[in-house]
Amino acid sequence: MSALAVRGLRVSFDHPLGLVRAVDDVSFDLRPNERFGLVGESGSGKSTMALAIMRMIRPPGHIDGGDILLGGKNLATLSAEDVRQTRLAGIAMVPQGSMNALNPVMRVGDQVADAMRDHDKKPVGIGALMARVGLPAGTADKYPHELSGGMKQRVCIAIAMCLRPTVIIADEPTSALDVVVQRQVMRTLADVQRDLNAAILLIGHDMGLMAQFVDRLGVMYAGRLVEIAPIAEIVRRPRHPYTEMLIASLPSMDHKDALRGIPGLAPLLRDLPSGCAFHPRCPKAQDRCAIERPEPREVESGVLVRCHFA
Amino acid sequence: MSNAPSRRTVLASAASLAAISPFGLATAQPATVPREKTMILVWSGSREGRWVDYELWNPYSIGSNHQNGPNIVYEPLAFYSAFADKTYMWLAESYQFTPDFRQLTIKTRAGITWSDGVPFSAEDVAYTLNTLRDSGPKVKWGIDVRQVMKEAKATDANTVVIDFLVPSPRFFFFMTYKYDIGIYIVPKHIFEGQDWTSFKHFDLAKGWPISTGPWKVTEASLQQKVFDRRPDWWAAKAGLAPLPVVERTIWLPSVGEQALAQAMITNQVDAGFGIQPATFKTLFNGNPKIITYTGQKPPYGYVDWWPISLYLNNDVKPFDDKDVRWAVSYYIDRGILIDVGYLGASQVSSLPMPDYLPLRPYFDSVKDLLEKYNTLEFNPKKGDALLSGKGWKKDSEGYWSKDGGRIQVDIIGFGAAGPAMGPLLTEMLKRRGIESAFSMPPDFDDRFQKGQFVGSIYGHGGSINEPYGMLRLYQGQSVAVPGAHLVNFSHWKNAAFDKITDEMFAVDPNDKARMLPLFRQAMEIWIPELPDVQLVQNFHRIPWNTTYWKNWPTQDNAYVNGASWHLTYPLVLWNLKQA
Amino acid sequence: MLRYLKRNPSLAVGIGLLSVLVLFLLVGMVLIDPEDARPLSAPALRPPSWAYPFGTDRQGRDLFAAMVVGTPLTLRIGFIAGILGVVIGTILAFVAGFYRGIVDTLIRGIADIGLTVPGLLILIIIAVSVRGGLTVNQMALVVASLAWLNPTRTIRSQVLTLRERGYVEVARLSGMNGPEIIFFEMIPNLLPYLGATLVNAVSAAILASIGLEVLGLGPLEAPTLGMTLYWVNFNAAIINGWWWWWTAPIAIILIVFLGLFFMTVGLDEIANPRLRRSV
Amino acid sequence: MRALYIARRFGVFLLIVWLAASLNFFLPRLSGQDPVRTKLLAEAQLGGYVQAGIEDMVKEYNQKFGLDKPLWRQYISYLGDTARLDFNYSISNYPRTVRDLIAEALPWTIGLLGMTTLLSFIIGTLLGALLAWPGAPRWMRYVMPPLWALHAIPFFLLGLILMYLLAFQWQLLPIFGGYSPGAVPGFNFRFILDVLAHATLPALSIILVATGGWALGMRGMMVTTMGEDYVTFAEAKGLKASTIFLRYCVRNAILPQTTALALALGQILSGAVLVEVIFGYPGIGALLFEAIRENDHFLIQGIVFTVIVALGLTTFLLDILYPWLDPRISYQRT
Repeated sequence: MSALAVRGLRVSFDHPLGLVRAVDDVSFDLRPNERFGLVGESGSGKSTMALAIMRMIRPPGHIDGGDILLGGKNLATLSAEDVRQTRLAGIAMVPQGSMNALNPVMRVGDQVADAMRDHDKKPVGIGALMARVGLPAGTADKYPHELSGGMKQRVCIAIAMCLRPTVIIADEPTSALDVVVQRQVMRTLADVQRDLNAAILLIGHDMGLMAQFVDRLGVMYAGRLVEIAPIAEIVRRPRHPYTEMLIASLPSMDHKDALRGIPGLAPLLRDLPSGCAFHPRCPKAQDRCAIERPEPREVESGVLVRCHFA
Repeated sequence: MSNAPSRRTVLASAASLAAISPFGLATAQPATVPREKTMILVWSGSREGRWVDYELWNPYSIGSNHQNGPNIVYEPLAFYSAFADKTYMWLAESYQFTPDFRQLTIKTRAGITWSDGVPFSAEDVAYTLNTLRDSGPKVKWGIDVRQVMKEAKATDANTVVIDFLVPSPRFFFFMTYKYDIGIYIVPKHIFEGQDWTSFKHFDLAKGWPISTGPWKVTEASLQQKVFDRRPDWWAAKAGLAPLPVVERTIWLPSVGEQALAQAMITNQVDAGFGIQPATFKTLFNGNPKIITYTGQKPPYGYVDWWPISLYLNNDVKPFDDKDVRWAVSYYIDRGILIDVGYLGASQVSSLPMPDYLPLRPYFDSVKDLLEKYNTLEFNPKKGDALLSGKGWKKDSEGYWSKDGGRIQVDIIGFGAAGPAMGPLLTEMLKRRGIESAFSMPPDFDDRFQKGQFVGSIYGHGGSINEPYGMLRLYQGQSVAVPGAHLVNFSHWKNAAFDKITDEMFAVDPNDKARMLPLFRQAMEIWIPELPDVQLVQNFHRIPWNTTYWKNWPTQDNAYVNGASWHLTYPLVLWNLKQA
Repeated sequence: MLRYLKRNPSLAVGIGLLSVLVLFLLVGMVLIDPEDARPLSAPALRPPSWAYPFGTDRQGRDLFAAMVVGTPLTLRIGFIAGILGVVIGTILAFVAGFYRGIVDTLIRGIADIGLTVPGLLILIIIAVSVRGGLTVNQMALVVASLAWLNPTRTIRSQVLTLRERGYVEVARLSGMNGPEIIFFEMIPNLLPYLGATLVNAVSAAILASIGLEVLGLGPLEAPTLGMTLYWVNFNAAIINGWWWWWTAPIAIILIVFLGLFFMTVGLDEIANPRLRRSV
Repeated sequence: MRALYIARRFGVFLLIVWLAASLNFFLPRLSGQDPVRTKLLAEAQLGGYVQAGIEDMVKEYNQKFGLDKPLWRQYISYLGDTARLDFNYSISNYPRTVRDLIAEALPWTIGLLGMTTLLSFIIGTLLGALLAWPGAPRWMRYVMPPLWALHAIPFFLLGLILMYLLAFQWQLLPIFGGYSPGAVPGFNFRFILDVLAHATLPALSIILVATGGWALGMRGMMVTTMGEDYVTFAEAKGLKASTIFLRYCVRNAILPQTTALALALGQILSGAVLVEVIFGYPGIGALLFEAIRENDHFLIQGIVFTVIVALGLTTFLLDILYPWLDPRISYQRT
């Protein structure tokens, strides 16, 4: 059984010029203990999907359909209060490293404590928790602005693990951190995951980081999941032309803007090309691609691709 | 931060609104007096909404104003009612001038005591006058006394002999209480040794301020002054006046006409201050028991001694030209001023003195002059002719001009008369070709006195029962009064007129045979010159409530004028009867 | 434009209200004789009728004419003072915020201290030193003399945040000089904010002028809205039941302030789009 | 560090007080209006009679008040007196002292304006916070537009309208004054009720007008705050709505409001003029208005000094308290 199963998820936003579909018919499974990566250009819908899984899409956005199954519960249809209880306890999130995810006017320890308290847990063991993610003693009494970026991110990890969830969504947890700190934070995350026996959904656009960290990888393009495969398989043999181009640009992967290497512009979500959304940029595109939308196919065991020619 | 008491009060009131209590709490709570024995009045004293001077009962300090209560605390040598043309000898029993008016002997009444039990005597009178002379400009009335008085001596307990520097036939009348003028006799045993400029004479525990009169101050705070009747008042015992029926009178500071109207309609207040004519209809509708001097009919009041003029600064060209002044006068339709400015509730005034009974003979003596030079005439043609005659021509925009300059009358005003008439005057002048604007500068008094104005709406505090006071207002120079101060707001100068006025200074005002010709001579100069433009009488339009009190001084029963702020108000207080 | 207004109802309401007012003034100017706004041009104290749609006041002004003549005067005071205030404030704010250092300290200090002095004191001192009656333009200058303090402060802080933005740094590195950066980079970015500040300043200036006038310190003969209220108050019109005398000026003042207010709210939304999200 | 910070802040406070006090020394003297003459003539105006020797009296009292001395000497003695918190006599109320007059007026102003400012701050901030909150009750949407409309109205106009309706038409409340004619001040229920009744009309018009402003400001800050990452993360933490609302949104959005409140409280004294004059309320604003009209130098100086100190003190307190409210502001940095 999967730790998390997403089935046919659709998220769209109301816009004065029409409906914008940010996540379109996305399905995938997260196995227990697994590290699953999700890559895509910015605007490809990966962060929206993370929010959708947490049921945190705010108006004017909304989930249009699909199921989010977590340990027998469907988050897509659960009552608001039940969803709240499930957050952190069942599925936790490590926010983007570039975000100021911590309330600047509260001591960080309090920000762990209130999470526990609101889940009817006594706020104990915070010091141990901090130590567990490699923070020095006394950190809990500090304010966010007194911590470095890496330390703040560790605090976020500590918060994410404090209720021992089965799934952790990490949305670009190391963006805005320098490379050395990045490594350390990722190591901490890996340790925590092992510790908790949790599954991790790692979202990002840094293929290099993904290659080192995840077991399986999903590739998103224009709100759709275009390929899912074990990481070794993808690196060795990408099936989707888009994935292929991503891998091809790997030599410059240490660069933040690695994905800029792909010719053409990412499409506007509110004005998607017909058929396969990638066809205007695709070197292999044919007439069919502009008309017919490819459905996901399992071309090999464990490898799903959305392409007519894979 | 600023100082100890304020910090304390700040903290107190920050705690709750209810803590607003630092007012008059130190004083004992006055005993209750039923409403029907209490007379409550509102007076628009020096500050809106507050008795800033509540602890100042020394009437000579320049911060003191007799209008705010001292007028019923200190008794005079005599009262004078202009309406009844009657003098009431009071602390003084009689007085006698020497024929040359260089000495005055006053007999004071025996058997009068101050409220602290010390007998009143001639010493108090002499002390008051001598201290005034010595203090001079430091205190009120000091210069008036210093200019003419050499020495006051108490020759025995009931006799004061006053020696003058110059003949002073009006000195006793000057000391007599009427309107706002009179000498307050203060207790020597309290005031002696005190600095009159800052001594307050206030300490309720000691019974201060002490008084010979029927009123004792029992409470004084920012919000109210409470006076209680003293049953052992000497004048009641002596049969000079009845013991007042009013047992308590509460004086409240005004917070505006609208509040007064509301309070009178709801019977919270028995007497008001002078208000605008327009408000009376609302008052009568709201409370039919409210009356005025003229009942419920216009002008809702009586003529004050303060006729209002349009002053033209004679130092400013072209107003040094009497023809220009007359032209301005001819351009003013006084009917409109009364109908629109006062809603019909006023009267014109042909000379700068009120048409009081004792003054009528003087008016009569210049009747022909006023017919020839009608100071009230509205006649634009005559005005045009005068200006044309002096070479003024109307320019393309219809304004009178000469050598490229127009006639410009910028008028300043204040109080009630300014706004009531100012805009109308400028409008009338503009329509006749004279540039004009109206303003009410905050520093009106300063400008007016320094002569920094062109036109000004102001009154004349001059004559009541004989014309010298009025003439004095126009004197440009005086030899008769040593170191005389000059009022001369219009800056008009005429040596012959000055001489006549000086001559009149030494004449006994009761000597009509000499007074009338002198007045006639002065007016023969003054009227054709017209130093300022005559407009209207000043009215005191005071609402009185007959719900609790009657026998107010109305026109059928005009025992005195009814202003609570005048020195004669004690007469009203002992005449009031329960309704 | 119309489409945009649909999304920004506050701006639409604001513009709508002010348009109604302008329309009233334009129609009024056709219908009235401006002379009727002067005293003695009509019988005094008439309630509204066909001849005098807003009634007349105690001095015989036709209140309809007085409103048509007086409203633009009040607006003129507000606009002159408001514009002067914002222009001076903007210049000082940019000089202070951009060059920093001693200039900034000086300007900021002056503005801070200026704000501690009771405005009324300064306004009265100026009013006192103007000999003769105050004219409407002088009144505007009196109000303007204090109207620059607040804009200076608020715009300065905006300039300071703007300074830290990347594009200003880029512009500086690309060799633009100070005034160029201010004119080509900063002012365009601040325009919506300056717009909102201006509208705010205008309504503050109108408020200040009406306040002074109600206290009797305005141009006594001009039929401005504030002076009309002064006469209302002076004549105790409220308790005397002359309701028409004060309803018209109060209604117009309400329209002016509400219109300006909704315009600032609308402009704020342009300047700060996040606000648009709720309500 | 903290002590040094406080000392520096206090130094700035003193500097501002000195500069502003100097400004207020020279400003009233610029107009050239002679307060002594004004005072004496105002009396003549009331009494109708110009006393003999007014000019002599003017000279006498100008000498007494030191107004005949050269300006710089007046300034020096002014600074000395002010440092000792001695504000001299009030010229137009001689022999009353400026200090007494201020002490009498202050409680009224602080009572009325302090309470209404705090009340409207609390109500407005609460309304504004709720209004930005998606989970707020629906009726809120109907409360706000009228409040905003009221916010745009000059409060003295609202005062006039309320006065007409509540006091004149329906006679529910007294029009003017601090308490009823003849009421004896005292610490008793009837008197307190009377004071409250008299304060209701001005208070109501201030609260009705000011609340909208606070609500508007708070709503803006809430919207900005709710877009912050830490609020999103707080939601992801599965916090209760109430926790997010209070500890993450209101707690942060209220910071700029607090600054504004401190400034508003500091400006109460100078802002009181119009309210108090219109409603005949015996506070410091009415006192200042009279002082300015009569150009009573000493009284103006005393009141303005009090105002400046109040303002400076609130700013100073704010500077001291702010790091505590917002830990990002450290004592060292500013």
